[in-house]
Amino acid sequence: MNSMMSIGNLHVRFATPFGSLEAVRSVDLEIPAGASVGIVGESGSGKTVACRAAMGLLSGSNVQRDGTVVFDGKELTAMTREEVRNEFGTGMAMIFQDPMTALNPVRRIGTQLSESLRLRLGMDKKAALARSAELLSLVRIPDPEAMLKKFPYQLSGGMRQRVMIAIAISCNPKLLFADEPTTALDVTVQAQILQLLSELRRDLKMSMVLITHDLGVVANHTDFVAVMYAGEVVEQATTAELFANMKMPYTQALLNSIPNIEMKSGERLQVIEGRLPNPVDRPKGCGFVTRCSYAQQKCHDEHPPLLDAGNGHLYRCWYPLGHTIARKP
Amino acid sequence: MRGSFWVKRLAQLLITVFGVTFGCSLLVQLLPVSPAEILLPVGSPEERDLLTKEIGLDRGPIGYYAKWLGEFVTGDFGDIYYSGGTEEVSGRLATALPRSLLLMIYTQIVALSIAIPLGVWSAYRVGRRADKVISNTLFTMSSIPNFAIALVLVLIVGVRLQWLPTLDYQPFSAGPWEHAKHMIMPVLSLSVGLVASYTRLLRADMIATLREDYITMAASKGLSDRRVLWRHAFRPSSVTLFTSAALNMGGLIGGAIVVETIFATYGVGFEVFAAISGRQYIALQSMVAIICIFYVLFNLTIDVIAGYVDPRTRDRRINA
Amino acid sequence: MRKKYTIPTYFAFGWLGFAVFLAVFGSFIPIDGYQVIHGDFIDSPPFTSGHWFGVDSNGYDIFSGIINGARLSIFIAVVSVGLGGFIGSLLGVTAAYYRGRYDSVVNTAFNVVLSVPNLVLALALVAVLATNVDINEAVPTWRRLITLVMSLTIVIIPILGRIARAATLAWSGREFIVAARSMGMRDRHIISRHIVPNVLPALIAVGFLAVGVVIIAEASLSLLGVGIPDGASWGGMIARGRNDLEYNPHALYIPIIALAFTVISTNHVGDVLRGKLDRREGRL
Amino acid sequence: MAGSGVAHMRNNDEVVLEVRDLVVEFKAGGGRVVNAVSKISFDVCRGETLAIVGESGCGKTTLGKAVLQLPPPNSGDVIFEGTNLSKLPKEQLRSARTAMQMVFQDPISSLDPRMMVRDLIEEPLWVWERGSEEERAVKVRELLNNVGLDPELVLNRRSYEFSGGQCQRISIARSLALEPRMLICDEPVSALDVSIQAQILNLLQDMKDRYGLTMIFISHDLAVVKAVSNRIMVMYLGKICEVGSPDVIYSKPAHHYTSALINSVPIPDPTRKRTTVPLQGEPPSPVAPPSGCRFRTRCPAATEKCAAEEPQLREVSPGQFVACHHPRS
Repeated sequence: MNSMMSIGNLHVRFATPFGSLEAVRSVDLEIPAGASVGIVGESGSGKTVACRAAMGLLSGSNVQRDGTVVFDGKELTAMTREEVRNEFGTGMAMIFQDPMTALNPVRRIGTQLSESLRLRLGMDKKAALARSAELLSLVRIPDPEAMLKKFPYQLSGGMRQRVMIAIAISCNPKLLFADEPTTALDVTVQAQILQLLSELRRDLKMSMVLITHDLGVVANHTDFVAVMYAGEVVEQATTAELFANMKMPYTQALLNSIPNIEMKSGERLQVIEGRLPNPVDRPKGCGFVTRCSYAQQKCHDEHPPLLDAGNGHLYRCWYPLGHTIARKP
Repeated sequence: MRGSFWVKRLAQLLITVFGVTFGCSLLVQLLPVSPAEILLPVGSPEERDLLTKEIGLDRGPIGYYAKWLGEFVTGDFGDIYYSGGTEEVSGRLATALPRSLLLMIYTQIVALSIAIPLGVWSAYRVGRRADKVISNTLFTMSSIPNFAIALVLVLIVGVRLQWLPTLDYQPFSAGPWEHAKHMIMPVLSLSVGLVASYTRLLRADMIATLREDYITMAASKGLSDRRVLWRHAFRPSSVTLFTSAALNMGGLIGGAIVVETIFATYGVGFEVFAAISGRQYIALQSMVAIICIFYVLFNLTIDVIAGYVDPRTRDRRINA
Repeated sequence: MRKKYTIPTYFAFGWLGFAVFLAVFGSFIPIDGYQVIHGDFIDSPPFTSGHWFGVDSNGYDIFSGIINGARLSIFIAVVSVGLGGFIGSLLGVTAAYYRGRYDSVVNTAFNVVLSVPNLVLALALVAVLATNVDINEAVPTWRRLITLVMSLTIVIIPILGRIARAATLAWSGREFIVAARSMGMRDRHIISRHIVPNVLPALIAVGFLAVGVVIIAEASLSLLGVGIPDGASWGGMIARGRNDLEYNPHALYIPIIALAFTVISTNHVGDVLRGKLDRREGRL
Repeated sequence: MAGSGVAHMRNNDEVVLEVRDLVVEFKAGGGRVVNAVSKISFDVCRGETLAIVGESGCGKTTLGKAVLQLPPPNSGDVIFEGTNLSKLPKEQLRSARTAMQMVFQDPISSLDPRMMVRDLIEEPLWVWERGSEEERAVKVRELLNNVGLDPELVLNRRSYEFSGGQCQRISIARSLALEPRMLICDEPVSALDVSIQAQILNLLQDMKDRYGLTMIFISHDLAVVKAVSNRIMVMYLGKICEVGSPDVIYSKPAHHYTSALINSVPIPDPTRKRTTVPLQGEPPSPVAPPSGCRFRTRCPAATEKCAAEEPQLREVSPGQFVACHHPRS
């Protein structure tokens, strides 16, 4: 399989008044061409920062990025800002969690949508607007001509998310980052948007990175999954393999703690006690050690490396599930 | 539905004008002595009675106000009384108002054309040395009262260097350079503080806007920084700036009293001051009414501008 | 974790502390009164021995003038901001909490007063309030002082009142207010326990800015000749220094510097407080 | 659906809360009215947990607050333990409210940031002058222990020093201080991280058992609701769609909207892909709701009758009530 993007040993540090905060540490990720890769994690796990850093969208004097990112055969980390910018839109595109804040409130939908067509693809105004209307119907917006003249605040959440998708795919990107694209939406609308994304990906032959906290979304819409915890990838496999053969206690705890529509009513939920470790002052061993019910002394003392369970299933645990070890009482 | 907003807004503003002028007329009533006595300190009791009737002071607070209002709306702004005779307020305003308007317009143009690029740029470079230098300098400038700048300018540019005249006003018809020579120092004195406060407002709003997702979205479309700043970030950040600029216009028309006095520009502010110190309360009432009407007009302009700059406010109006 | 103050902040606090010290204890400093005429030293430049800041063309010592001016300027500013802030926030907080007709009346009143430029309002109020029954008799100094403070208080009321109203509107939308209501708390307790403590920091920050506004307004009034009689405040000194620009510029710029330092310091302190507040609220 | 009707009312001795024909409307400017809650009736029995489920904008939060008279509804009766709250004078309402308390969605906004935890929890006791100062201090410690927080560590800290989950625990402790008989939980976990949600849900269950509470649980998340409730009421655009026990509702939903909601929830199992087509469109505006059944514009089974006539709630199987002209069989 061709690689669309390959992220190697990515670190992101933020300088804060409280010290250096390492939001992403040593992330390696392969995004095969045409595939859909899910990145799962709680808030603060570094999933969004990792993706924005990979794209080169993090700027500011307090951000430090290390590692290599190769996109479509070009090494982004060795390019100037200007060169990276030329990859945006036509190469990489992004959609955001909250469609309320990700569309410019003071500009018409038509202007926002045709802007990149004109600037990136060199279309004239008329052609760009015509193409914009086509894009809007591609994302199933009824009456696209009227939509072009509207402002974002006049649309419902689902419609805004569709507009944002239309903007993201307007220059035929090869890789789409979708950062929690449905979290702000109602369940029935969420299902529509996820289905739309899957269809667009198939029709336009895009690769996609789907960032989410919802294992349910990942299960149905991705080919590969990477689970992130405290800035690290802790488990990574094909979606089928991951759900069939979980290695990482965290992944399983996450799965079990989510209320499931198929559980019996009144059934008690399994709980992950505690919280994410303080990102400024991380424990020296495994990041999950204080919350893990299988934790041993070794987990406190030594940071586990990424291990391979075969067929590309990677995990970061000294005592993976299936390993015979007494569960802590 | 939009119509109903404007009707409501207009009513609000009319209430403001009414409140200000009625408050003014109440102040006249509150004086421990009759204004007639103040205006004609050497007149006979008969002359004073006549004046009391002429002004309408014998009609009680409401009657007096009604009479004043009736005359005001027909363009009769009352008279200024001297020991030797009277002068129409409208005549004085006819000379003073254009001066004040020009002073205000020049000041705003100077202040905004410096503040906008400065604010955008320092927000873009937020936290870096250039931003810190700009912010600190402006902060200091914003704290220095305009009369202090005016006096220092007079001292250095006018008295020591003798580059510019320190007094008087020349209309544009006397030649552009003559006009400009008399305007430069008053405009500078007034605009220094405004540059500082406008830049700070714009910088703060720009910094907030630059953190928004839609700016990252614009950047992820592959647009240049310049385009992102000016096309995407500036407009949504500028509502507070323009609102504040419009609100300042009223203040600049009547409130530049000290600067107008120092440079003998004799605009509306000076006339107001002259009316107060000469105890011309009736003239004062009309002048304050004029200032207030300008304030109200600028307020309406803000609404129009805000609706253009940020379309969301139009919708809020419908739901107001 | 607390961010340390920067040098300008220490300077601002230092200057304000010094000015307040002068205002309170100035009369105990063993130097001549500000109205003593030093005939031999007329127009002496700064750093003349015995007259650090020089002497103006009337023979008044500028240093003792500055000390006396500090007392007047700071007294006027603190009293009118305190009083105006109290009345304004009382109106603003209750209006925003109870809403309805009362709120629209208060808000309209604020708008009416704000639509008149500050200085025009203060001038007009001073002129009317300081008029005597016998117009030829001079108004006593104490009455002019009270008049001045009252006028500036009225100028401050809507400025701080509006801030209090806006802050209250924002806080009363929070769910802890609904929670307090649902536990059966009385309105006056909700205001005193939940609204006021949250609104107060913002008001104090803006209050510092208002002190600057009042000091400048008082100086402007003095420049126009309607401030404290005898030109005893900083504004009065500036007004007197203006008459003799050419030969005695220090009589003008020394009081200007004192005034500017004070205003910069109050603005800076207000700004620092607001910044701290924003950071704290940013965490919420 | 969206129908009215009272067929589901139980009228037995166990009913603690009875709500009849409740209407809440807001002015929207221009003389328009938002129909947030339109003639809703329901009852809650002692010890029961009633879940109110619906998408954003369906009026569920407004309904919850209207029960507490915050603000009072435009019309309709709220009868709690035999007292009609809507008709009580202000002072009596103030004391009647203490028997019902509320837990809010945003745990941070629901705690005053200036107050220490000690004062936050003591406040309701202070308002009603319950006990001496020492007794109150003891009670505060007991409440904190009960919600799983260590009093020594939290008493003298303020809300912004805590995470969302901890704030929600504090908020729950405060709502229990007056020993209410009913707890209204408005989306208590939707602002929390996935791994924390389960902790809070379990805590609420524990508190319910310990204090013998009757609960109204408002949520948009069907999976969450299933775990905690005895009875479910599905709302759409200010009206009731369906009422019944969780097992019945999830296994054979009679209303088309309920069924669409259930089918929209992603299942975390890649081997079982959803086959059903997601519901089309988004809810119409509550300013101008559709005539007849309010769901008809998105309903796959809508007929002319649905536009003409508003369906009434009727029993389709024992204990399952639905407001639909053409229920699923």
